[in-house]
Amino acid sequence: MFVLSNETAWCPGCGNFGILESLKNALESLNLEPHRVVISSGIGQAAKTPHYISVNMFNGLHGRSIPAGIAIKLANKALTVIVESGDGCSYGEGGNHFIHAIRRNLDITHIVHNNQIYGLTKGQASPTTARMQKTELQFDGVLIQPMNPISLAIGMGAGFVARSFSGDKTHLSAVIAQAISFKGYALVDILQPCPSFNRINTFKWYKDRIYYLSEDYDPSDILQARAKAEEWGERIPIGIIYRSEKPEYISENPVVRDNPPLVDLPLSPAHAQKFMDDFR
Amino acid sequence: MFVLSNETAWCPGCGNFGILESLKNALESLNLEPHRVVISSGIGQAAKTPHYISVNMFNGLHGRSIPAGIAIKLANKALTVIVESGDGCSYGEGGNHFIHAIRRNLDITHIVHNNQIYGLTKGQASPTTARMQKTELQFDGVLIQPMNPISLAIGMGAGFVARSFSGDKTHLSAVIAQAISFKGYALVDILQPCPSFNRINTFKWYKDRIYYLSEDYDPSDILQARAKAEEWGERIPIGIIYRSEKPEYISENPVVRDNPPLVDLPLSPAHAQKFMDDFR
Amino acid sequence: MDYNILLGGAAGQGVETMGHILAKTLKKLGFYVFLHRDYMSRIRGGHNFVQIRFSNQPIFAHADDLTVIIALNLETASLHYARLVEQSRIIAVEDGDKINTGYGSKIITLPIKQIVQKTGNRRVSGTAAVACALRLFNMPLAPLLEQLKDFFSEEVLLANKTAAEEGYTAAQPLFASNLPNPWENIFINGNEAIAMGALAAGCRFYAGYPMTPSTSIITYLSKKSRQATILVEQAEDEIAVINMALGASFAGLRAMVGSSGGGFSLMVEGVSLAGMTETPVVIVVSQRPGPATGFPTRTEQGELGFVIHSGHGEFPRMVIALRHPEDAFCQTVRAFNIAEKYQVPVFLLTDQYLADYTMTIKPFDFSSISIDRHFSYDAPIEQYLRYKLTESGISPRIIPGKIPGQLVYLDSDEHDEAGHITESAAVRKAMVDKRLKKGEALRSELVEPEYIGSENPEVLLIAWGSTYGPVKESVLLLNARSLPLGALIFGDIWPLPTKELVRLAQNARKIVNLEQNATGQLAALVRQQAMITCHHSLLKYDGRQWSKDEIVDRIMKEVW
Amino acid sequence: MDYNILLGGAAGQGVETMGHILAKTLKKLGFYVFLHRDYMSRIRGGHNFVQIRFSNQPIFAHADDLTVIIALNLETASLHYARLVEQSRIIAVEDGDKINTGYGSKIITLPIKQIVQKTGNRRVSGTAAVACALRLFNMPLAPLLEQLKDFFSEEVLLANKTAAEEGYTAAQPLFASNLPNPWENIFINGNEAIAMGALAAGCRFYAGYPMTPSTSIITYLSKKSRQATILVEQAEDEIAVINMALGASFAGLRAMVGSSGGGFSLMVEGVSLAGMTETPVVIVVSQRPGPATGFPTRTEQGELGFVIHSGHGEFPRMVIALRHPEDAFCQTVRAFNIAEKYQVPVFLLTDQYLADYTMTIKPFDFSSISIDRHFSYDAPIEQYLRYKLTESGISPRIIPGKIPGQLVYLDSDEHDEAGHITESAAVRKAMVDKRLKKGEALRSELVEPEYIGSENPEVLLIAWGSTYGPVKESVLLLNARSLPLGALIFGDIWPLPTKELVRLAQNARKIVNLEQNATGQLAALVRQQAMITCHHSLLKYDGRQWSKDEIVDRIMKEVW
Ligand SMILES: Cc1ncc(C[n+]2csc(CCOP(=O)(O)OP(=O)(O)O)c2C)c(N)n1
Ligand SMILES: Cc1ncc(C[n+]2csc(CCOP(=O)(O)OP(=O)(O)O)c2C)c(N)n1
Ligand code: SF4
Ligand code: SF4
Ligand SMILES: [Mg+2]
Ligand SMILES: [Mg+2]
Repeated sequence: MFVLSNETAWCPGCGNFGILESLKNALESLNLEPHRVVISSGIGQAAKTPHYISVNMFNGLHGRSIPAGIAIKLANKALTVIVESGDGCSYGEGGNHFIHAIRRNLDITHIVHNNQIYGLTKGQASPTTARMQKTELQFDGVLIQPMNPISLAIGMGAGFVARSFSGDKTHLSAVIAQAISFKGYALVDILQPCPSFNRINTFKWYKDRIYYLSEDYDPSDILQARAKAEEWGERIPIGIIYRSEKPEYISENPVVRDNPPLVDLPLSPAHAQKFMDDFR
Repeated sequence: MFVLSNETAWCPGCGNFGILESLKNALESLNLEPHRVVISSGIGQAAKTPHYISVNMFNGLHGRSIPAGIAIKLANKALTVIVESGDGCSYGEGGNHFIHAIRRNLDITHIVHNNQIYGLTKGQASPTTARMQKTELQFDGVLIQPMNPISLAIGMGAGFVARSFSGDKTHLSAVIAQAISFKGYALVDILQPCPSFNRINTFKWYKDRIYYLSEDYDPSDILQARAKAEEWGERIPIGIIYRSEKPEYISENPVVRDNPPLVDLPLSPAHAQKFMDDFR
Repeated sequence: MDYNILLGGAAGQGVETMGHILAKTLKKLGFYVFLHRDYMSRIRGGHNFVQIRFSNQPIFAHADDLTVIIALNLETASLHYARLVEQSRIIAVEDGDKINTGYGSKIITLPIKQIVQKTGNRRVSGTAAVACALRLFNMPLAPLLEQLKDFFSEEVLLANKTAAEEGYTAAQPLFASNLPNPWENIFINGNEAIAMGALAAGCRFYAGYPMTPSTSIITYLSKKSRQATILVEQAEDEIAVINMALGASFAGLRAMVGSSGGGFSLMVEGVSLAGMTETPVVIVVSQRPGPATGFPTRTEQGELGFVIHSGHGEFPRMVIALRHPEDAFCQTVRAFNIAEKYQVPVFLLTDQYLADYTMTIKPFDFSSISIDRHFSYDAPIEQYLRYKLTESGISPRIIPGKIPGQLVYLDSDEHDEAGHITESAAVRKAMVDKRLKKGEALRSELVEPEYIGSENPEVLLIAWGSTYGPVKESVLLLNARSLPLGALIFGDIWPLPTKELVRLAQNARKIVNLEQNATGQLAALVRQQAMITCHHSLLKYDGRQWSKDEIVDRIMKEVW
Repeated sequence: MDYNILLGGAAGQGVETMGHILAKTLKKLGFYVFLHRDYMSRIRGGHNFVQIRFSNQPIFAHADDLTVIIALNLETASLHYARLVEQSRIIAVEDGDKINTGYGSKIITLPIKQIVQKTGNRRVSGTAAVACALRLFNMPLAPLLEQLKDFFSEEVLLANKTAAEEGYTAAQPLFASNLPNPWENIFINGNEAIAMGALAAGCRFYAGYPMTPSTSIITYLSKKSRQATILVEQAEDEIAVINMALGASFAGLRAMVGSSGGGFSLMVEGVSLAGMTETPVVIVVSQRPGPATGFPTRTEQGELGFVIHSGHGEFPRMVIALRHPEDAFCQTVRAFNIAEKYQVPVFLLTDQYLADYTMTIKPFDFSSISIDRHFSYDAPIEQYLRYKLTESGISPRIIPGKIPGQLVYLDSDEHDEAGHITESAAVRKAMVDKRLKKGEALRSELVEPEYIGSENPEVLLIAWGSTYGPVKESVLLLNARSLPLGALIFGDIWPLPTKELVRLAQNARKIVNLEQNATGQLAALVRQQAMITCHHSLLKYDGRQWSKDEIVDRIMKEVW
């Protein structure tokens, strides 16, 4: 169903390949139709993803994948909308949209290829680059603390917060599928090696540290989730860290809720004529 | 020392008056000199504050008080820099600067007049307006969840996170003074009635709900702090909710750390001549 | 007859409300009414006022000369006293003792203490004053009492009615008023007219972030959102606003945004995105004096050059300057049709004056409106190419999600016909040519500026947008004095239609640009696009709108 | 002699490194060297190349004709084969079998298998090829071996040296090269020159957010930040970038920012803030083809109109188009002085071509630089007024925190002399006049465009910025053919200096604008500011820089 392109602009060994394939698996496992799926992406290496898979694409501006994605979903609630971009795009330039998208809790899936670096612009620190890591711009190392998107999302009240790893396609496919199925804003932060520019957080670095949340981990337990969210360093949990149903935006907004998809409504100037009475 | 203006553009009964006075008290209690204090503010009713007190002022753009404030401090570390603005300015338009300022942990004090509404533009929802509250724009009530700036700040790793109330000047003055004394980014979120546009969160509404953190509350206990941060509704804790020393930016950045205030350095073109060797 | 009442006081004293009550009363009586707002950027205190001009003949702008001042505080009287005409009155609601004796017999002091005592309400003085004004013009009280019902809740209605009756008896008729012939009209301001235009055009998505003087557009639309099925979103910032609109438009909705200069500044990267991705969008830029925060509640035409050049890179766009409320309605509808036909951003330039003045006009004509969406999903599609190269430069547009097997790829990078990133020099060139071709085609839509004045003007004024009303009236006044003058007032302004301009310029002795800014942006545009240099500039940039009187004055002094 | 070597391959194959090694080797030999980059927006794969032109006479641009192609992959040879001149060679590092036999005797296939075997390193083929090229030009190997030390770590140095020796023996001298007279020079690109200018001018604060082609400025400055005591901040977004710079400037530092069109779009509200608050700042706009993301790694002059009009409201600014690396250095220093003298934003317009090409030039002259900060804290101050109305429009500026009792109030609202919010029409007018007066005064700083060519040109080319090199060379070429032509190349471009233009235009038969964009933005500006219409436009907008050969060609075809 979902066809992948043979040609990408990615480097050999890049984690993006695993994410692309897992996305395809997830979409297929959910039996979605390509023309009813839209990916809104920004600019960066991660943001090129929708070019390589057969779904609709809004490949907009760096940092702005979220607002476009939100509006696409609002305009046509029959579509499955995925917002997909890099850590720089999602948490740096797009940080304000990120936090406010969580508040809105619209039914979109936010996939972040978190390689802890700016890939496309050749290796500057991203908001998730580790303290003191040297980069192509921070020659003496990064001086500010990295953002923990998992705790931020949980702190802001997100209903679905997951972390996965590009190196485990089975896990990642399943997490993405669940995120898409979740009714509300769902964050999937994906550990993704960038062999070209991040020589610290390599495949092996991640592989050595990740562990899977146990079967009996209860993602609806907020206290446990907060504690898990803080785990980073020697051991990094992957899986659905927090999950709870919250009022989803479409089910709250009468204009979208009580109508067919807005794109399906016919337009007629005469409909507006009645409002003229306001000015008489 | 710090002179207040007799004339303001605020409404009678506004919480801003209490904040202005408390700020003055705090500055005086710290024995600061007016010309060595700078307030960077945005646009809004809160953001007019520095016009009414005798300190240096950078009254910039809506939402942008933080980056200007950061740079002022970096340029002249001898100054006391306060960033002061409204909830809309700080958490809405300026949301991205807010989260990244926390990461940076520069020694500035961020005072937010949180009236849970956009005052100057006449009563639209701010990021902290309650769910289902009706406003001058959200006629059917606000549909998205309010932001909890306290949990967000703690989740992002802020070192000093406090809440106070414009109606208790003693408490507020003390909190502001402590925030200014704190070495690092310090957030003071102030509950502030806006009698003109927020008819829900009135003086009485706040007064009825606030309670003071007890003497034995340990603000360095992150777990407790996270729990306190979530308290909102019937009972609202005020005081220093979280406090812990983290590496402050200036002490990490050799350019600022190892030099006198940068404004004090003499300039000479000849200093740069040595870099010509890079191109030979 | 042509009268002008100023009603002023501090913010929070009910200037707005009382002004609208008075204006609506006059409207109901059948007058042509023009209400102009002057307010400060604060919620309480300061000095705000409205001016209500009315006549039994059509009027198009506010005026400077005052017939009556309704002074809700003393400051109002002293600030505006100088503008009173010979036969005129000040209606004051403060204690008589405090009032400047210099006003002499012009002053009417209402017995406010008694009225407050009688009504038990301290906030009714404005109502009493308005009623008093009606009496001065020898008009009936009943229509006012009727209006009060629309504005006041049950609780305070009676008190206001009583106050009106008291105020009405506090003066004697002084000015002659012939009641006009009844005509069907609406009383609407520029922002409401834009909002109505959007609803008529089938706009289903409006995103905004509050910013004076654009806010009342989103406010009105939000009020109607359920009834009109239009999604109205207040976003976290203006960057989200424009990117949301583009997302909605991509998905198939007619989408619109609005802000003023500062908020629009944050949108210009999105404007460029609209240009590159060929996504239709209508953008209202409601001007106020800049730079930066500037004069939030005042007026200026400072963004013409900025809007025409906004956004990085080169791409076609259309800019329409709105001239009056009826124009605002029609052009808004047209903007949506043009945006979708050419798949370009279309700008509506308005300003605080037009946003906020309210006037009586004929109800809008809905029967003549057509909605042309220019979707091509009826045509059989082989492989859909979002950016297919065509003769006209316009590629077929489909709604994503509607046709199994067909995908829409929208791309902000330079792209090939399918919408995929390219590095090819040839493809780049083809795509630039394609986009610019649309700009050429768009010229066929241009409407020439409206001309008002003598057939062979010796002096040709050129103006644009909201100065329409004052300029029109001043031209009529000067023509009445037999001065051979005319004014071309631009609505469509980018691309600039130049035919009429070139024709009239040929025989004009003097060409004068009249603008509400300090640098003469229209004059610069006309130099650039028509190679015509204005001989004189009339510029005003103190945040207060040109009035007809000021225009006449300065033309007589500087031009003639 | 004037030779041109192209070295190409996929991203990640070391095209950049090998290109620089070769260029630096030639530089050390005393040649005039010009290295031009052409690369894709990707990290691995695709096709990237550099062209290294060298001569024993001064050169100012890249060229199209190729003497040698060094093909790190097969694609390189096939893509550029057509541009080879008659006597020329392709140095290929792939297996001989796979190579197009059509290349005939032009091909030199290096024995890469053996070299790899011998060195035990698979990545040395580029070094072998470069050495082979040197041999073709009959140059010594030693300077290359010297260069290798600067670029390779100990571990791989030996392997590369061995490879160089092997490559050197793989060919015989073919082209005549006269070693030039030694001259003192530096090898620097436009962005490095800007960075050096900033350091020389005493810039102490640079904020940025990575964006091609501006990134190398922040990268260089960051490398030097400790040594030069300049604070270099990567911010969360471009909005923070500009607001940080203004904060730093307010506090008393010289501050600079840089981005390309998209990132700059996000700064324009801040530009307006600089205008209103009269805060000096230097803004580098490094152009790339737009709109939106466009062509990230390619070149265009698309932002002239945008930058001139960027930001809402009206305020003075200066825009300088950089023409070549030496100009970049000098103008950057000048920009800081002018920004502080007039308290305005000053823009430096550059583009990917100039940002990325590296050429040999004389070392910068530091002795002639002066830093003029125009602070007035020496003067006795009664009550400090940040926006004091003065004859020139320029108010005294002090550093906050330095003078007890004196406070600095900076305000983005319209303000009075002290910096407090005003609602007054009169104050507004005075403040607008004050700001615009500075714009008038600034005109005295203008430098006329550089003129190159015949004394009485029949054809007058006008151009701006980075086309300087190609235009200069093409004019010299055409003049050598006795064609009476000249080119006026603008550096200062807003306000536009028009004296020379008007003078030369008078007698020119044809005026032709030559630009790296699709709409002719300079031509539009010249129409507007000098009332001069160009007769013909030479426009290029495929993302690749005009070359001298292309210019000559199109002038002969279209203009003559
Ligand atoms: C407004 C703007 N600023 C900067 C850029 C340049 N830019 C493109 S991609 C990128 C960083 C990408 O990093 P990330 O989002 O982490 O993606 P990655 O390449 O690592 O997958 C930047 C800064 C841009 N395109 N637009
Ligand atoms: C870029 C921009 N967008 C919008 C505005 C309009 N605006 C001014 S103040 C304000 C909201 C103020 O709310 P808040 O920050 O909560 O301050 P308050 O007035 O409530 O104290 C807005 C939206 C602006 N000045 N600039
Ligand atoms: S630069 Fe990094 S993220 Fe980008 S494709 Fe290469 S390895 Fe992947
Ligand atoms: S509008 Fe609200 S916040 Fe602003 S001054 Fe009035 S009461 Fe205070
Ligand atoms: Mg990344
Ligand atoms: Mg507020």
